Amino acid sequence: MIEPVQTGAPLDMNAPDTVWMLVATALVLLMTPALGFFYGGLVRAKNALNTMMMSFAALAVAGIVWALLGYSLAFAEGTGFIGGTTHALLRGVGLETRGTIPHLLFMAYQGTFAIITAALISGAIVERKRFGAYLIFVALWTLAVYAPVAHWVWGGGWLARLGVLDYAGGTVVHVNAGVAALTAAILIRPRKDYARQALLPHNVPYVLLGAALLWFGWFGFNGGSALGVNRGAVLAFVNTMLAPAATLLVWMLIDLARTRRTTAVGAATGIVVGLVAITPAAGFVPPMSAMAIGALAAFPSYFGILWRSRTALDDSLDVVAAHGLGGATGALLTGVFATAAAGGTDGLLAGNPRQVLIQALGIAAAMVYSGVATALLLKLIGLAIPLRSHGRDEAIGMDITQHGEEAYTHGEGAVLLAQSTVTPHQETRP
Amino acid sequence: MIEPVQTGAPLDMNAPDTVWMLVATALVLLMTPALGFFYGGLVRAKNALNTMMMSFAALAVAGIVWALLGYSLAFAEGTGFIGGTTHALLRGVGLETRGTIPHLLFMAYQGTFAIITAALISGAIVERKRFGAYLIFVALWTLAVYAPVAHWVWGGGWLARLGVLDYAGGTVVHVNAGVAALTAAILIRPRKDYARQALLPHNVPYVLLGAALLWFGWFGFNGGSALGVNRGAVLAFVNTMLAPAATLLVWMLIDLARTRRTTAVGAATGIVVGLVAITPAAGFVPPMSAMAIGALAAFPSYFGILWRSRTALDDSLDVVAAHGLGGATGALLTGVFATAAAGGTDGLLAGNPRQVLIQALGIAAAMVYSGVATALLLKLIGLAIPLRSHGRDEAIGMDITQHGEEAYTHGEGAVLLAQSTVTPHQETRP
Amino acid sequence: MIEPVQTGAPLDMNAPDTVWMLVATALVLLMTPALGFFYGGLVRAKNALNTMMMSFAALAVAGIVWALLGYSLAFAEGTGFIGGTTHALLRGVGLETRGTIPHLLFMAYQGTFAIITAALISGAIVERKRFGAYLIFVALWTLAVYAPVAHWVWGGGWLARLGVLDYAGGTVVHVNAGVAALTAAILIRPRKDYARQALLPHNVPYVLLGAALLWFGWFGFNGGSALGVNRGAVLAFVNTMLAPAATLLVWMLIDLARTRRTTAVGAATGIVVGLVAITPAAGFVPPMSAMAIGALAAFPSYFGILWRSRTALDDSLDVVAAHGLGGATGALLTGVFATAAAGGTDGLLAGNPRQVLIQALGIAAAMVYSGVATALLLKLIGLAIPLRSHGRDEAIGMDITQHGEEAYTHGEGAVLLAQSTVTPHQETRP
Amino acid sequence: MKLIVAIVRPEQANEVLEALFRAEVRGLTVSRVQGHGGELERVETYRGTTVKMELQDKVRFEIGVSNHFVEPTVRAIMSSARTGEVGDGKIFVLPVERVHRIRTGETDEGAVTPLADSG
Amino acid sequence: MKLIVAIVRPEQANEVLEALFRAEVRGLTVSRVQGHGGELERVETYRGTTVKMELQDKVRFEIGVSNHFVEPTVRAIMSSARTGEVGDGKIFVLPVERVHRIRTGETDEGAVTPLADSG
Amino acid sequence: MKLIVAIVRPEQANEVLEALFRAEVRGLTVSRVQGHGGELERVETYRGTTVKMELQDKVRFEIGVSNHFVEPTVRAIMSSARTGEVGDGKIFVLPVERVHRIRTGETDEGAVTPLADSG
Ligand SMILES: Nc1ncnc2c1ncn2[C@@H]1O[C@H](COP(=O)(O)OP(=O)(O)O)[C@@H](O)[C@H]1O
Ligand SMILES: Nc1ncnc2c1ncn2[C@@H]1O[C@H](COP(=O)(O)OP(=O)(O)O)[C@@H](O)[C@H]1O
Ligand SMILES: Nc1ncnc2c1ncn2[C@@H]1O[C@H](COP(=O)(O)OP(=O)(O)O)[C@@H](O)[C@H]1O
Repeated sequence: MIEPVQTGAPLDMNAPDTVWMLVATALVLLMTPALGFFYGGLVRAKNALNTMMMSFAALAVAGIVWALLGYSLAFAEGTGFIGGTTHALLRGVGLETRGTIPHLLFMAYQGTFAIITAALISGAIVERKRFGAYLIFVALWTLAVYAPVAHWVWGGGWLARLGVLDYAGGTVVHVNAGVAALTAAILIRPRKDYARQALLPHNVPYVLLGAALLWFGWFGFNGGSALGVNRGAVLAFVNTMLAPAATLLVWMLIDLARTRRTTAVGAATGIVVGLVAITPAAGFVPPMSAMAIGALAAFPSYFGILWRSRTALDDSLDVVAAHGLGGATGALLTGVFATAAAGGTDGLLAGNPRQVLIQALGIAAAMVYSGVATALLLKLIGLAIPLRSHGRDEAIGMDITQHGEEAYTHGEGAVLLAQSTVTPHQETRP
Repeated sequence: MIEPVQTGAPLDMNAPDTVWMLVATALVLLMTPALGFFYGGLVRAKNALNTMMMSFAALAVAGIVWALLGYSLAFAEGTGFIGGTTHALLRGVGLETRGTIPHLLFMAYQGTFAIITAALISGAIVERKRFGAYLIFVALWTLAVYAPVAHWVWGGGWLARLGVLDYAGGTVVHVNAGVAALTAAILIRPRKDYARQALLPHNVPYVLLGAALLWFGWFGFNGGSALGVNRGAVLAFVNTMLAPAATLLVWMLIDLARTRRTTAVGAATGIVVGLVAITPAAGFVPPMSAMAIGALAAFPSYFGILWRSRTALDDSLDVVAAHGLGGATGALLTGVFATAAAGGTDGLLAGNPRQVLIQALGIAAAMVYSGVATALLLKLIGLAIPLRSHGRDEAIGMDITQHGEEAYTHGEGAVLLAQSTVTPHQETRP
Repeated sequence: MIEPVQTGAPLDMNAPDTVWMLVATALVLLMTPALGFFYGGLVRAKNALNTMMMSFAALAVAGIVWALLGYSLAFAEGTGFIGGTTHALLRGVGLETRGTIPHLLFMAYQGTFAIITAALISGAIVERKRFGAYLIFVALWTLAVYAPVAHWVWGGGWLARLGVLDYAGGTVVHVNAGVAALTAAILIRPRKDYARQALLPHNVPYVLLGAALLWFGWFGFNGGSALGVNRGAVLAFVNTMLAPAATLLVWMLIDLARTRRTTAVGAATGIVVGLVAITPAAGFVPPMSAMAIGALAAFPSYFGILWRSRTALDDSLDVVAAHGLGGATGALLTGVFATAAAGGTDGLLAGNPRQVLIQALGIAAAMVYSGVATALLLKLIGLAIPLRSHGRDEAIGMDITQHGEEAYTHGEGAVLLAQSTVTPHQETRP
Repeated sequence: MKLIVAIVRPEQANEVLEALFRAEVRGLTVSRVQGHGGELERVETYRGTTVKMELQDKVRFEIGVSNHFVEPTVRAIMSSARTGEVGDGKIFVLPVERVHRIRTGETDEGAVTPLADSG
Repeated sequence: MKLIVAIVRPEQANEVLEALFRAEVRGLTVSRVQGHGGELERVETYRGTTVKMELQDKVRFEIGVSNHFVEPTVRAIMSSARTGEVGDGKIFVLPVERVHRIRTGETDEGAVTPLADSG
Repeated sequence: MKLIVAIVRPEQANEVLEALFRAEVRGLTVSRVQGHGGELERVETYRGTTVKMELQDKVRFEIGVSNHFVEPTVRAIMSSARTGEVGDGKIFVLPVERVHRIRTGETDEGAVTPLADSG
């Protein structure tokens, strides 16, 4: 533990920046299990584990794929479209600094983004997607879709050069995941019971727990995107507190106006939408604008969800409305509210309407690429193995059929198997 | 993400202090959802969401109200009684420093205190208070009660000048919320079933989860009250680890002595009481004294709860005994154990008995003001709209009647409505 | 709150190091409740609270015992075998620095390790151990087993001098707890129903929640073991992200290969095993080696669990296989993969096979001492009071018999007692 | 021998229990069920999904009694479970052919009479 | 008076409910149960423990009806609960001696006939 | 045709299940219930609230059998559910008028006899 070798080692890194990025990385990593609870509470009990496992598995699959190759594709020198393979297998990614923090930490921090982006998509295809196909999808999608889009905006790619503003991933993460979710929901088709039966959340407290931990982790997501403890970090952090508060307030008011009741599932959704919307703008707008963005962003997502659930599109947990629409709204409003003084480029309100167009271009580019590439990937995987379960298995539930487990068991009727070699209790004198 | 504008910006703020305060702010923000779980587990299943929503809604209502006006009333230049409106709408609250950290971050950190203080009160009125009336109450109470009391002690107001010691809010947060809870419990009257039926916790693991996350967050609450990473922060932090450990130990021992069994609800309560009690003293007393304070504080709250539940006072989740009594005990013991060496003023044991009187005065002032002002606010709101539900609704449960949701649903007997425009499954070929 | 005394106080401590260690300490503290959920979800509902309470109580018992004496026995000047009593009752443990951080913080950080190590053992004896006997055991074990072993490796004791590498506690924490668990499981004997009935997890989402929070906290456990923000901290941190990801991936693949299904309980277990295995190596190996260690460590623990459950050894929650085997595997692989360049001593692959032997010696020493001392302690306590419950109580469940509570109650059939002095509702006009 | 099955409101369950104890009914089994009757349906909303909840929480009592105990048992339930509002529930009296007490092997009357000593 | 007890698949429960409403059955009680029949057993694994799950989730309907309502009720359940695969469940028709409506004290036929006004 | 309703201890439920399978009973339905009998009451404490818990967890079996199967079924339950301590539970045998197998429409005996092929 007390290791003179290390403590004595030359500290080229900036120490406070590094502390903050360590904390931010841990916070963002926590967001993926948090998402598992957010999503897991929204499905039926018989699919709770499967839904949570989609997030937990992303930690393994996207995490490893990122370290081995994805990071390099996103952040190594390359073309305007994709990075190179210089950093594959973490070559050249060590404790020397990138910016003011160790390169390795930068890689890890970016990895947590790749993980959660892949996990976000799962909300569109829960309660029916086969788990094996999902794992393969996550691996390929991280490399073929996430890494390039991240490169475009944050790796010095063509959107960065165009001047697209995306502080912490409105476009790279949320629009990208939202469009992939839309594509997957269409290709994988609705659940057998969709629009015939009421498919209700089995545990709303889990949804609230997930939302709370997402908010907590999001301080690292937005605040850490400053890559150090600087003015941008503080601004992004505080905006990440204020914007979702505003969205939550407006969401509750719309709920009240429409049904005379505020819902808890709505509150959890409102928090997430607010977090999504402020993500692209976090370090570019002053706090009062952040509240405005939060408040405005409630509307498209709220009514998007209402509208979607009347269509045949079984985007089961409304990834499109919450992340796709929320991210796009945030990205556009970044072009409206950003100011050079706050740390961005001047936007519409500061007299630069062009920025809104640039933002729209960024969104459109991510949409087209993510939609097409996701569809191709799914078709490809679908050639090799079936993407979704049989109707029969869907009725039984994915936990039993995909994982051989139940989230909540009692033990009645469970008979031990293959335990013939076990000596029962009375003989076990040590 | 990689923003030369920011990273290159002049860093007038102290970087390590700022990192610590970013972390502390995120930690304190997490406490409010944690409180939602602590409280939510203690109520019946039919009121679980409503109880959690009281905490989650405070994040929106108190959070926004604080940014718009409350912060200014508490911390802008003003009189000894209340601050001014200089900082209303966050005017003049930017990235320039206040102390050693950005002013904006200071505002946010203080905001998390305002939020949880309001949420604490909800424990006294669960399972019956109408949600709309609660939202209005939170908004007004934050402005009219929390902000002035915070100003008295931390904003340079009259109690600060008198020399009242309140490191992280024993008086401002806990006594204040405890007395408001008492007032609200009396005015809103007991639940219909109170003292007739056993009203039992529906999910004790949630109570433990809430207590654990509260403890975790409280490191930011007390440790962050040093407003930087300094000797006070470290001392407060370590005391926040030791004092609740001592309270928990003593609480389990009293439990054992009284009923021969240690209870889990008791353990969770003991942790919170210990955290409350060390709050005013955290950065003013040495660690051995912190353990003593923790140990001593178990007694009034333990027996306070026992006594309360034999009265007609339906302070449903014992906010008065845990926070009111716990906070007052801690505030008085601060006057006993504080030492100038540790960072405070010398207290009784260091030869300055006067400090105990000053502490008592602080407590009394907060009690009187909070009691009277809370009563007035509730009467006022009561004139406009009813404060509590009908007995009928209470029997059905607040989740269904106030939110139109249930915490745990199965789906049997749930028939889809207003879905006539939906195309069912078989037609949905993409 | 705004305390000139403190903020002005001389800052001999290194500020960024101190911030990181504050954060790390809070993170490690959170791991013990997280363990409570991990374990609590794995038992039957009738034992959920008892199992969680075993973790929560360790926060009180081990925490207080550590501050009063254990810290001194582990870290004060002493012999090669045990430290002295110089720091008993925290004498001389103040805000002056130890290394670059305040001594008090170092004590607190180490305390969080003592707490969780004791709590880990509980997994072997759940659903039958009497709670009073458990509390006494935790107190004695922390002093008589944990403190000396910690001293050997981290307190400058004989294993440290031999050159044993244990970055964050593979041997001190995990092998130690694993062997103690083995001993306790043998002496306390299997559950009455063990190997006759299927004893299934009652709430797998809690298991996942626990695993997620353990992972989150483990960043402090491993990253904080650098005792400051330095190259070791960053390396340990990133390895703590990559290694468990690799273990999780391999675990899912073994699951798939064996049963054609990935299990959620398995995923949670795999995460923990990966965290355990990287613990001794965290700051000593490069990231690609960390992934290798994570991947390799899946095998012994996976098949260890399979094998154990066919024996008469009722190590109920597989502490031996997950922590004992996982820790030993990690400690040995540290001897294989460590490099001086990364911060350790060169290991086998860097041409120093001797290090593997040194590691094995460290493991063996901890095993022998922990096994013998734990057995003696249990025998001793067993002389005074019974260690386990009657079969009858076991059937009813430990929550009711040991704590007089149930985790999940409805209220039907619960009749209020001893409430004769309560005035019922209609009379309660305030 | 009869088996009395009663469906009542959860809020009244404890009162029914006490009324039964007062009526000297000592053995009974209770379960949580959901019922549909004349009660107003509830509307709930989960995001875009609005549902009509056809079922209300109820508690089901199942009580084996000897013939002369039927009347007092039914009366105890009727009086303690009634609120007068729609949804109070139903009582069914079913014929029983045989009853066994598992512990002792006693049958019929003996099986449902509380054993003074052991109880 | 009869008491109809039907065990059906949870996936079919809502269809059964709707079929009963269409058949003018207005009062019924539902509970979640687990059943064993001819269905294939499931194997589940929890760490080293592999178990055969003998019980499947089912939903139990309990419906008190007057005699001439037995046929339509049984028919409604039969048609809505059937999938044709093993595990569809059973219907039991039990004799009932008396029925009481708790709210009004009505007995027998009156107790199970919906009250037009109050319902 | 009879319907056998048995209330047993949860700890014995799996043994009862196995005993029934050994006795060739193949169809049954199980639910989690709570019961009150002669058992000692438990006292629980939640903060200041001390309560007497009148109900113990039990498991309820519901088994439709043809007449000649009643005896073996009752015997299987009696022997596997008995511990000899208060609280072992009760068995009720109820007359059944009709049984239907939903899948095939078979009635009575046919409905409760396992179908060799499909099972
Ligand atoms: N025919 C029936 N069979 C079984 N249960 C019934 C029947 N009618 C009513 N119930 C049960 O009784 C409850 C109350 O019935 P309802 O008709 O609403 O009350 P009321 O008798 O006051 O009109 C229902 O929710 C249901 O559980
Ligand atoms: N004899 C019986 N007594 C009580 N319940 C039964 C009986 N037979 C079947 N059931 C219930 O019906 C369900 C389906 O029965 P099963 O025999 O699998 O279906 P099928 O009638 O299609 O052959 C079982 O899970 C169980 O709940
Ligand atoms: N008359 C009854 N009607 C319905 N259930 C009963 C009756 N008597 C007992 N039970 C059920 O049987 C369980 C055990 O009964 P109890 O009288 O304690 O046992 P014992 O038969 O050993 O004296 C009770 O908890 C209850 O669920």
